[in-house]
Amino acid sequence: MPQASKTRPKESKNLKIVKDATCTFCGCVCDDMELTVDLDEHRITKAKNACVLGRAWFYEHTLEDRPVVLIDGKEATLEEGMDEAAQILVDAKFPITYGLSDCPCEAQRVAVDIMDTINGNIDTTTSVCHGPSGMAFQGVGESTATLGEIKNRADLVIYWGGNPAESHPRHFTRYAVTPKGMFIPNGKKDRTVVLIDVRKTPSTPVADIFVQVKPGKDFELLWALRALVKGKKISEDIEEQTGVSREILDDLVQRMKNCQFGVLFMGMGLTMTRGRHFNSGAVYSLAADLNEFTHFVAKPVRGHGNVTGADNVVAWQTGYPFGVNFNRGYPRFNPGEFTTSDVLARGEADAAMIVASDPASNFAKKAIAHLEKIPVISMDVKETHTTRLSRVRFAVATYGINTGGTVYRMDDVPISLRPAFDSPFPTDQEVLEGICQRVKKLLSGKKARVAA
Amino acid sequence: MGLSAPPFSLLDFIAAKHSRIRTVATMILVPGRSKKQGTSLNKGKLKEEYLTVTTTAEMNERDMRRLKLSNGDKIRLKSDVGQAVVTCMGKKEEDLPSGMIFIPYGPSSSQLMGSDTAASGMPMSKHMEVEVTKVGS
Amino acid sequence: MPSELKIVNGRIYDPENNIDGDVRNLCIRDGKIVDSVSKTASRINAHGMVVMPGAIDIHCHIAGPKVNLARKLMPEDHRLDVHPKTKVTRSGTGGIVPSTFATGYRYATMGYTTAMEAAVPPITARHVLEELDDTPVIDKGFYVLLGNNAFLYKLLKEGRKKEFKEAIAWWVNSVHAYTVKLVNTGSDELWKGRKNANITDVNEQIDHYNITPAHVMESFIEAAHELGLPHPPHIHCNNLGHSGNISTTLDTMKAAQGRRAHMAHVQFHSFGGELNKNPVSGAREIIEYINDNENITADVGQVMFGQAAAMTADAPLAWMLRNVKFDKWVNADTECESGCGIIPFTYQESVYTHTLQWAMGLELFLMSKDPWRVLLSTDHPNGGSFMNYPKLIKLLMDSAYRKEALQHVNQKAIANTSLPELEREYTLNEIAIITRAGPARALGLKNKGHLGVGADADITIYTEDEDREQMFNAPRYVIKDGIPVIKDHEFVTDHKGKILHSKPGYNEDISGEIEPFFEDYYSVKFSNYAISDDYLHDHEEIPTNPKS
Amino acid sequence: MKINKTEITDTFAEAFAMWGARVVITADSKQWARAAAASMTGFATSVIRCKLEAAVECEIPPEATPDRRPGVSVLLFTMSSKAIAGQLIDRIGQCVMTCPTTAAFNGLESDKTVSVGGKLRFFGDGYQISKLMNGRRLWRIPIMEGEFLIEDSFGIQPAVGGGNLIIMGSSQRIALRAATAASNAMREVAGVFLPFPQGVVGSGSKIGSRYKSMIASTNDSYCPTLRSISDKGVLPDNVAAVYEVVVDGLSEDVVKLAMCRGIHAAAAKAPQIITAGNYGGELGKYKFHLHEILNNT
Amino acid sequence: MSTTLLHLHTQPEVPLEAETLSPASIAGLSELGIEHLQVMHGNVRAKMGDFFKVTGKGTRDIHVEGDLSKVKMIGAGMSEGRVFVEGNVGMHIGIGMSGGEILVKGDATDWVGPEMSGGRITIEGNAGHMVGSAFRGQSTGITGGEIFIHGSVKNEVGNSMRRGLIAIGGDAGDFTAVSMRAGTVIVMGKVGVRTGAGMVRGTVVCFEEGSILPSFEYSCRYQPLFLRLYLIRLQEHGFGEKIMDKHLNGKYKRYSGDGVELNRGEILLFSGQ
Repeated sequence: MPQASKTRPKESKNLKIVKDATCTFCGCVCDDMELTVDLDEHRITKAKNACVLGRAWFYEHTLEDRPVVLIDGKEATLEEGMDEAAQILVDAKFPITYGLSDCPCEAQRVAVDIMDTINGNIDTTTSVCHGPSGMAFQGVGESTATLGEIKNRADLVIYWGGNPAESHPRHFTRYAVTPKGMFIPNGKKDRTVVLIDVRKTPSTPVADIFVQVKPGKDFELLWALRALVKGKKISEDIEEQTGVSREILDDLVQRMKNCQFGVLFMGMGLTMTRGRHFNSGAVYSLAADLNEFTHFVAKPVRGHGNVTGADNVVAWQTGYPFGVNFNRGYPRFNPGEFTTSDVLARGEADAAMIVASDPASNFAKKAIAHLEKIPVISMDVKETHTTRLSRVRFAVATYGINTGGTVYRMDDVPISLRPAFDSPFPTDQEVLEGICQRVKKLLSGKKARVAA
Repeated sequence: MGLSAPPFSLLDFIAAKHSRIRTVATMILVPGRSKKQGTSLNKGKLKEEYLTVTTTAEMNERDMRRLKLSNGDKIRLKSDVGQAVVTCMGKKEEDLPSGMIFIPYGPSSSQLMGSDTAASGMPMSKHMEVEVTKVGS
Repeated sequence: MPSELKIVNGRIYDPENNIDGDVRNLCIRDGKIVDSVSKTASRINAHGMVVMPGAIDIHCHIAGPKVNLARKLMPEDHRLDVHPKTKVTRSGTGGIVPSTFATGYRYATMGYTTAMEAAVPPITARHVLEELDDTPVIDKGFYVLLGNNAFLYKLLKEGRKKEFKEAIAWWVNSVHAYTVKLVNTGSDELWKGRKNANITDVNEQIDHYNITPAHVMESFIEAAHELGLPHPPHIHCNNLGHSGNISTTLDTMKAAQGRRAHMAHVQFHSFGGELNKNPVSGAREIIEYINDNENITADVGQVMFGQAAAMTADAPLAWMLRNVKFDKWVNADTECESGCGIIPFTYQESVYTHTLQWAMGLELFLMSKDPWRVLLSTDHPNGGSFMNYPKLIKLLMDSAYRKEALQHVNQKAIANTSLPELEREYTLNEIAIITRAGPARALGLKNKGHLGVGADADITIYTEDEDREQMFNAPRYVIKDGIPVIKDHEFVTDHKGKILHSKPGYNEDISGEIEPFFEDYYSVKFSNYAISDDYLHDHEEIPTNPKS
Repeated sequence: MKINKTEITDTFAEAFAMWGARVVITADSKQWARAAAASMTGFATSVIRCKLEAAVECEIPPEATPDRRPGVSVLLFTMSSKAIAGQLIDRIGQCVMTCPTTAAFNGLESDKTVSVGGKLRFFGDGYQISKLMNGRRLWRIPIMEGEFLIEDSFGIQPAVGGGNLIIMGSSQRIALRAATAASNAMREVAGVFLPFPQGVVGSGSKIGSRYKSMIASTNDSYCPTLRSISDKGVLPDNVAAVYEVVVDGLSEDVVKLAMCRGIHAAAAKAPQIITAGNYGGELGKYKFHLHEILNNT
Repeated sequence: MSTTLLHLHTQPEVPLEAETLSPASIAGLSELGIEHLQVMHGNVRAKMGDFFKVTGKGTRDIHVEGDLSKVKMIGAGMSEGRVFVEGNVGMHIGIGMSGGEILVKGDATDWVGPEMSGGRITIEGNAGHMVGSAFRGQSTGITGGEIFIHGSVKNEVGNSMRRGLIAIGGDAGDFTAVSMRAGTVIVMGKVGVRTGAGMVRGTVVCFEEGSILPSFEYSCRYQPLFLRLYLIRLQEHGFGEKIMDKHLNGKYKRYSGDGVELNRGEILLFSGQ
């Protein structure tokens, strides 16, 4: 990363090496980083083993000169910020919390507690990432595996609708394509890699077989594969429909049925396009069908560092993975009804607490317009469009760089973080705990919100 | 062994439906991640690099010729719900199918995205139909 | 200031101390049972009430990755059984796999104060500890799945018994487990490596390792004995659910060679008959072996009619069930360590096998000669929810109720059991044994399961009721660590239980052996694998009793 | 009592309790609906030998049928509620399903129903499809011409069988003319049918026989040729031929109405006597007194 | 016949969950009693009277007026009676309904009639996604009843439905009758893509040509007699303008599927006389 190295200062003497640190930029959550930390400059100067994205993550998260708290744009103390935030949440009739994918589980647990206490609504970035895969999972289940199992055993690796070379660069090299494993002694030579996408991407060269599907026809292609795997007929115009010839499909089916251990990785090319959860469901179903012939698993390639942790925390505390509403004093789940994009676009929420995410730049216009109308509390390590429109904004320390805690890799494997250097900013967890205590105090005794 | 689907042209298909072609065309916008988007994001979403990355759209060179566009030209993308002006960059024909535009996720792609999630929580973030107009060089 | 409490005039059932319904007082100070308390101690008048130690679930699945997958899998089930918050407790959802908070509270509302999560792949143990920290009121621990561990298999293949033992101890320490768990030993390699195959015999060779499940199980039993783990290897036998699996179960118990071993959910392993034909009950053969062999403890894994969920590290079993009922199915392979399968399931009175299993469980209970060693469980949620325990207790205590229940089930199945002839009724003392004193003894929990001086003040007080289901469904008081958590059937305070774990001693050198294996075959760094003590929060180390 | 010149005997028709069902047959054209109905009601004159009495009740215009196609309503009666299902299954299966373009619908609302489509569906060999519309379950059975549609359940209700008129004339021609007139009038009444060919019986029977194997035999009392031989001879001298018009109906009232209309229609053709058959009131549940009918209907 | 009139006088600020706005809850109550019925305004317990002016005591029939697009669960669990709404309605109208009738003279949004087992819901305007559909995770959607939408709907109409009739006068979105177990969905306008995906049994009828998944197989072009019965019934329920003689007498292309499932379902595409 030449740009970053240009801005890197001359090495000072007060250096620290952190071994086996974890990168939380993407869902790969690689835990083999060797960080060189300049303790005087409060920055990471070297991140051995990191990919291009990881290096940017480590190098760019320095200590910025920002106020810890701004209320209505004016600097305030942490206590004032937490007081104000608690008051906003308690005053609201339909308060929401959103984000949470870039903070550790310890913070996520407090966020759910707050929403349980105030009978609010909690949702994570899962809903606009692999939420549809979560819904598909609820419909058909999933055959899955930890990434180490894929490294050790997978001789057929299929990526569908994803571009790991640019979104998860080490997915190929650390987990699924090139590494040698217990039963894959020669690494990539022992695997067949298939890439299915609407366009050629920087990931394409890694594939032994590239299948280009017409945009928006993934479901049809998956469905045709399912039918063929089950020995059923498919319509003759399949190539016209999907852009993929019958010969390619037959070849793929044979490879899938005959492999020793197959894996289907799915990207957001499936979850974010027409069909959404049904696309994911088709992948899960295809993998399940294939288990009649061999061992086959399917996995979403999840995005943010701890979005999987968010799913897990929200699920164990409420029973549901995302989009959970506590208005009635117990959790309820209904994507589309309680998911953030929807409650904002419909103008339902009357206060929002945004933790470690940026809906004001990622959401649809209508949703952003409503966010601009209501009191927003935000916590982020950097300035974003969301922090800019917030009434109360907290500048927080960066997880994995300044703070510890637990994160879950995309395959649900939990990992503890090793912070590199201290930050003067509070952690998400500390801010959330402060707000939680205040909210509980405001709602103690007779004012306690109970079930209705 | 490298099997590959034959090239096909969305644009040709769409062109048959829309008579006014040349400088205006309806195309499929596919926002996604890119390395540059990922690295610039770490610098800050309000920083110039991120803004540049997320307002640069890739287009098949053949489509660009047809629309009389050259690298660096500004185009307006217009969807049912909004519009955004971005810079266009050419891609080899074999790398990006005709009729498709790729843009890294960011505020521009969000502007074009509808809010309907079809009861899933997920807005249609990829695969949006947009109208492309040249606005300047 | 010490917190003191005195429970007066209750009828006490404390089998460990040979107290069988005597009216006595109990004194509590700072969470422990003591001889006496000061006059200022607060009092509970338990006149006419039944006082027992808090109950202990020796085998359930309540926390961790597979449980959470099952939670995520069944929103439709949660929807029908919400768990509203109160002024002092958190909300959640129930159903067959409740959320963590609901799990803790619901155990407490049935008088349970301790529960052991029975199957945890070590790589996900951190997750389990996080969930257990969010599981209120009860004390809890977990058994770590090592019976299909690739590294341990490698050591056994190489005949390195000493290192094998050290490595087990390293693992138990590294993840803060209570004891080791073996599930369908040897099956993982066939499941993952041989296109979903399964081990069929304890003497079959396991691919790549030249060892057999019998050898693996023997080695674990021996190692655990030498390490002096408070609870012996907790074994889920091979061939679960297959007709004729009693021979496998008997072979497994014999492999213990007189050493302590715990047979999990033994009902599922008591199938007579021939493979691939309808099973018949083999409960008598199994229970007679257990009756005669004091080294064996078992929990029954009773099947209760209604909603259940197969949730198991036995992936081939879940696959078999999936092919019976094509519904949602989860499989989850854990690198080098375990497999997992999940299927929502319903036990129906009308179905032959379901009734047979229900009856087999009851046969095991009713033909057991030593309640200390045949313990109550439903293998929650595999045989049904733990919420069924009061009903199960009524089935054991009330033969008229049992006879009535027999009318509504599959009669062909009943004909293949001896249940109609069994007239036995459990006494309150025996119930106290199979739900309290017995599990405590089997687990090596010296401070639990009884009410003697020094015991943990985990106490339940029931209003006596002829209808035992009603009685055990809603204790009047539940006292955890000396604190009344439930008073007059309602929560009056929230409470965090603690983690119970053991720390067998071992030679640190073993990590030098394990580390290279990790670098080659795991996807996480060795140094990031062991779990720091931060995850233990409130905890208690249960001492080991090493033999060497 | 006399109407015109015809003597109406003061006697009663003795009728029996039966169970009835109504099948609405529709088809692409009237002709095919009629063909199915004719086939289905063939050999259905008397329970004595046919186990079933059935006939077309009426034709239904397209606007009044469930599928807006031409239809025919058929009534079918048996002696027991158990017997009716089998008859419906056999006759719809053999006579309606086999007939091009037809469908069979239940025409009786009743709490008591029998499964008909629910049994015939097995003809579909596993390919049959069930549809439930507004509480009615229909079966679609794939057949060579397309699909045969039949309702799952048919309502059945208690009914009346064996209402009759006996018409005596001074000549066979006069008697038949009167009987035919009666038959035509009676068939206009909804809810009744006349099970015999065109509704007129030329060979009425009595119960029993001198032969053990026969449960019924010729009604010798009314046979003109036996006037002198039979000791029971009841025929007046001026009677040369006798016809019976048998009527079955879904209720006593409709049978009465039909008989009333029949008497008047027959009387208009001036036969000698109109009377009715009975067994002394010992056997049947219902008694239809001719005078009472004429006075009260 | 007397009715109870509820007139919306105050627009809720956040979603109002009003499962008590149902004959099941108001029957036999006085005006005051009805006004005191609990509703949930976001996370705040409120009273019916805070939002509605009530006229008349509780009867089997309810007449509601106002823009109720933020009011959820109207007619919840009703087994008899009638709810007549003059205006738009919010989510989950008729949830868990087993009998009676709901008539909405406006638009509805997502989840019309979830967990329905009987009765009839008629929406004169448009509706949103998930009309007559299962909630996520449920393998069975509605088990009976009729849902008539005179306007258009969006995705997943009749998802996993087990029984019942859903008729759409206008267009339907994607995944119409997805995972259908049985029952009938009739769309008189256009349908989106992937109709009947994963259907086990059941019937989807489309008046306009639509795309067919590769796992469905064409079987014939014929006149399905049973369909006439459905169309006649729908003509009698206000779909007279949409259902013409050609639809009654014309031919339909039959596709059987879904091949990846039991293959006992069908899609019937109208294909002219």
